[in-house]
Amino acid sequence: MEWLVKINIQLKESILDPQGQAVQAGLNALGYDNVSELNVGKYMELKISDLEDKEQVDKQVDEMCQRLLANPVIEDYRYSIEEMA
Amino acid sequence: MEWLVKINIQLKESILDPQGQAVQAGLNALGYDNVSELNVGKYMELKISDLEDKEQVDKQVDEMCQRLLANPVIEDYRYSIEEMA
Amino acid sequence: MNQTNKPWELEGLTESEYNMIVDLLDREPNYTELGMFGVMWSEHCSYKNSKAVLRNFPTEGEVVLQGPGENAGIIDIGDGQALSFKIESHNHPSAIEPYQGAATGVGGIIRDIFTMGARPIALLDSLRFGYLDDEHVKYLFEEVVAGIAGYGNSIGVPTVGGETYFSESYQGNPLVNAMCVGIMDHEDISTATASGIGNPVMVVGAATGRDGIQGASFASDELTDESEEDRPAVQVGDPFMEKLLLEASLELIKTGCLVGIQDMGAAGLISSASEMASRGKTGIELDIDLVPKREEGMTPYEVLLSESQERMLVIPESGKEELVEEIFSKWDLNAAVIGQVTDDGKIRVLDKGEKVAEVPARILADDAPEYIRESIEPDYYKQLKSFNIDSLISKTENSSTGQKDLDYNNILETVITSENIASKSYIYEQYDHMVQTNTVVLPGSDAAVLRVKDKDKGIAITTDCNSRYCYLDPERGGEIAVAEAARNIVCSGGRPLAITDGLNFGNPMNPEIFWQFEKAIQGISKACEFLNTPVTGGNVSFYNESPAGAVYPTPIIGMVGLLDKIEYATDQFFKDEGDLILLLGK
Amino acid sequence: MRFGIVTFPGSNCDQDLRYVIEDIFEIEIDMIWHKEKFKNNYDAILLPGGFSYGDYLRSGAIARFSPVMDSVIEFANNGGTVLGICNGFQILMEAGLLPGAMKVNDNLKFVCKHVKLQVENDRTPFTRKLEINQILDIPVAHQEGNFYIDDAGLKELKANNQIVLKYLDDSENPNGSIDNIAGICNKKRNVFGLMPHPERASEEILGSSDGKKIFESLISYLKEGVN
Ligand SMILES: Nc1ncnc2c1ncn2[C@@H]1O[C@H](COP(=O)(O)OP(=O)(O)O)[C@@H](O)[C@H]1O
Repeated sequence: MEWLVKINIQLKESILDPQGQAVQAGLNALGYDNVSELNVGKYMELKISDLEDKEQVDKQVDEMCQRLLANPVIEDYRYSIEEMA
Repeated sequence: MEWLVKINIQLKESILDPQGQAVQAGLNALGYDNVSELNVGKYMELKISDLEDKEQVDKQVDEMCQRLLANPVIEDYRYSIEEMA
Repeated sequence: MNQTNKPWELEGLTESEYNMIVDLLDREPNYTELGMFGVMWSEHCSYKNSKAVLRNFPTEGEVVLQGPGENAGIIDIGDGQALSFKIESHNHPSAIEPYQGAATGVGGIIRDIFTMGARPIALLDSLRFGYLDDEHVKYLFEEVVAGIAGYGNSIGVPTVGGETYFSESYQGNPLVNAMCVGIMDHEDISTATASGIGNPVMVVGAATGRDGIQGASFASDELTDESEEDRPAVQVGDPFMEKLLLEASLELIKTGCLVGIQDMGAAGLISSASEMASRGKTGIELDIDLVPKREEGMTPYEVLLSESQERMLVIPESGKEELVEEIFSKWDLNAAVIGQVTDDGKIRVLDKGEKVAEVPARILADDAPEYIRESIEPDYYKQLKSFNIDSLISKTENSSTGQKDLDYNNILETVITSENIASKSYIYEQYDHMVQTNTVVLPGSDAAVLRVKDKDKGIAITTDCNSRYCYLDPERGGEIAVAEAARNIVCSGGRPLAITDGLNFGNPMNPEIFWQFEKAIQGISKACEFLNTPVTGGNVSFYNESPAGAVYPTPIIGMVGLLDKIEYATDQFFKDEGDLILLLGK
Repeated sequence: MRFGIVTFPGSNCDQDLRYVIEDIFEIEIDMIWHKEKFKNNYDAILLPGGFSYGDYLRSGAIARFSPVMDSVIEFANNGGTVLGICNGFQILMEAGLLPGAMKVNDNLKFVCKHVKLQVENDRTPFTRKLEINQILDIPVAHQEGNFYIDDAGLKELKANNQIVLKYLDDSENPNGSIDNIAGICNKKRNVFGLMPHPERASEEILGSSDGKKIFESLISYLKEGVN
């Protein structure tokens, strides 16, 4: 079976996000001053094949995030898994 | 009313994604060789205030993406809007 | 595919050029072949509008080991060492997607250097923009600088100098020119020639996608508001891939097993193959099915014209294919045999063994028509010639305010904070200008100076062009550009040796623009002969026009000089209180 | 004496580092390719600066899994001296040999310039020839050099005297690093990482030779075997 995985990686809540601040300032400067609490993170899409069980996929994705895709010292991650056609 | 907006920005289909290639190779090297079609994009979360109508928010978010948040020459974007408590 | 009874127009060719092709082939070209001609006979690849005039350049000299004609020029610098250097523009892509346009411009010029067998040791960027109070110009400026930084820093070649100039003339059409200098021992000098019948032809580096198809003919067109939809898939640079490619290529060149090597830049595979074959007076047969691809269902047209970055065409001696594969696999890079050198002078393209195109290499690479465009002295120039500067002086003498009322402190501040005079540290602090630990005079001075490790000598490099002068008087402006470069080299302790030229002009079909082009080249040639700094190679970028008009004629001079002893390196800064200040000349 | 310089695909400053160690200090070097594990008894292992794997995903994130890192980690755990410069420092953090993590510079841009550093700890193998509060002129060149560690981590660093070099003050801090931290060591002091490039400041002709003192400290430590 094939699975479509979508992962969001963000800096942890308490950590100052220089990119988020810069983008928000940019939007404010363009006149959008009702924008706040903006943060910028990474978005990844990938395909996982050859696994039958959604739980197995979950386990693998979690591992991949822990080991490589996110830096647990400063980042949090969330993901979703969908069966592909 | 306050709205939570989540935006995913990705490189357009036919455009080279060197980062995606490198990350996928990295995962493959770690033993996850059932991973393919990996691409890396941006994820943004932000809050919009002082608008009552979801349609107004949608219009503003689309404008912000077009003007600043995404580079329409090489990027596509998708977003979701939720009412906040 | 668009239906039309003028298929040549889609490939950027005129009807008369199409008829020339039919004549030369003795038949009509098919779709793929027409596409091959479209890019090979574009101005960008064939220099059809400029070749005749460029012949006026002085290209010979004691130090010249390789003049114009190869991927980059080479000069001797003693101790059995040589420098390879060249400047190139990437203007149109930078106007559309400034980060990637600038980045791939840097990538392209670096490849031109290491394909000659030289290790790149320095980059310089020469930039022109409109005024920064325009939001869009500001965006272009920030992204171009970020793109040059992103690529150059990652690949580890220091960007040690350059120029940045702001003028309304560039409002709709920024200029991004990148110069690269590399060093090698004489025995490592490579050529881009296909020779040795039966020798394998290999593609190495990145996989081929649909990037930038028809980018070469795109560059040969003016920018209009429609350009955004017209544009081909934007090329994205991968400096990491290029770093691997650089190391693998230099390693391969050192083994001596290569007969020829050429990077794939504008017009990609078809350009490299036909140029290498034409130089070797041989042919190349290749099968596009064997080219490593990253997209599915690519047509022969797409594979031949793709401008996917970070790829080289490599021709090893027969039997050395495995050596190539070994070296490239160490660096985790593709290396695939796609064909072989033949003796029939033709570029023969197969798709899974079936012939899909066949054109003599010479016709593609050398037989594009040469045009000498009409040239007319512009009215503005005639008017300027009749201008009397004394009329200005009498004005100020008669003015009621008089000179004693002027606030010189204020004037000074206005001058030194104006963008063309102000410090450019905002730019060059984004560039790693120290990597390779050779930079002895850092950006900010008249020229960059690099040491040569384990030798006494040093190298000075600069790019210069005052385009306003070139507009006011193209011949004089061309002379001054060379003279300014020479002064910058000399003030840094070096002796000027040779130049590369990046010529940026408007539409050559406009006789007044072509007049500017001719005059500028006359001026540059005159100065180069006088100063004994031959032209070893360069680049022409035409069609730098927007709906607002053409840019100032901008012939950028990239000059290289030699310091006999690195101790002679001199920067421009005042040092200690009490030091004397001398003014030389009137 | 023999040092190993580990090179990854994309490392840029390996030859610069080799030039200083081999040509200036006349110490033998092995260039260790990232795919090899090493057994030889090196006196020190050095991780140079550059853009391993193009800095894709995060600086050092992919390099940290190269086969050679198993050997580096073992070497460090056995007390061997390890020096990580810039990208090397980032790799050591990703590998868990040093605490903390790097964010993008506050100004979001790459910064290349000379900065002034202050010595905070002169009792490490890498700073033993220096003095507390001594000021060093050493250049930086990075885009992700904004050092971050949480409050608890910062307390620990201070308590254990692991902060080795700081940017002299806020105005010399080129990237926004917490507490102006430029270089730290592990608790045992055998692993040291710094963002500035001492190999770019080891010859007067390049503008400063303050960086040389860091190498001199390391070499004297290895020769004498004393902290
Ligand atoms: N785009 C750039 N990249 C690198 N260095 C630059 C750039 N623009 C300017 N510089 C450096 O800044 C200094 C001043 O530049 P500029 O004022 O444009 O030239 P000049 O002083 O020759 O008229 C020079 O040392 C030059 O090398």
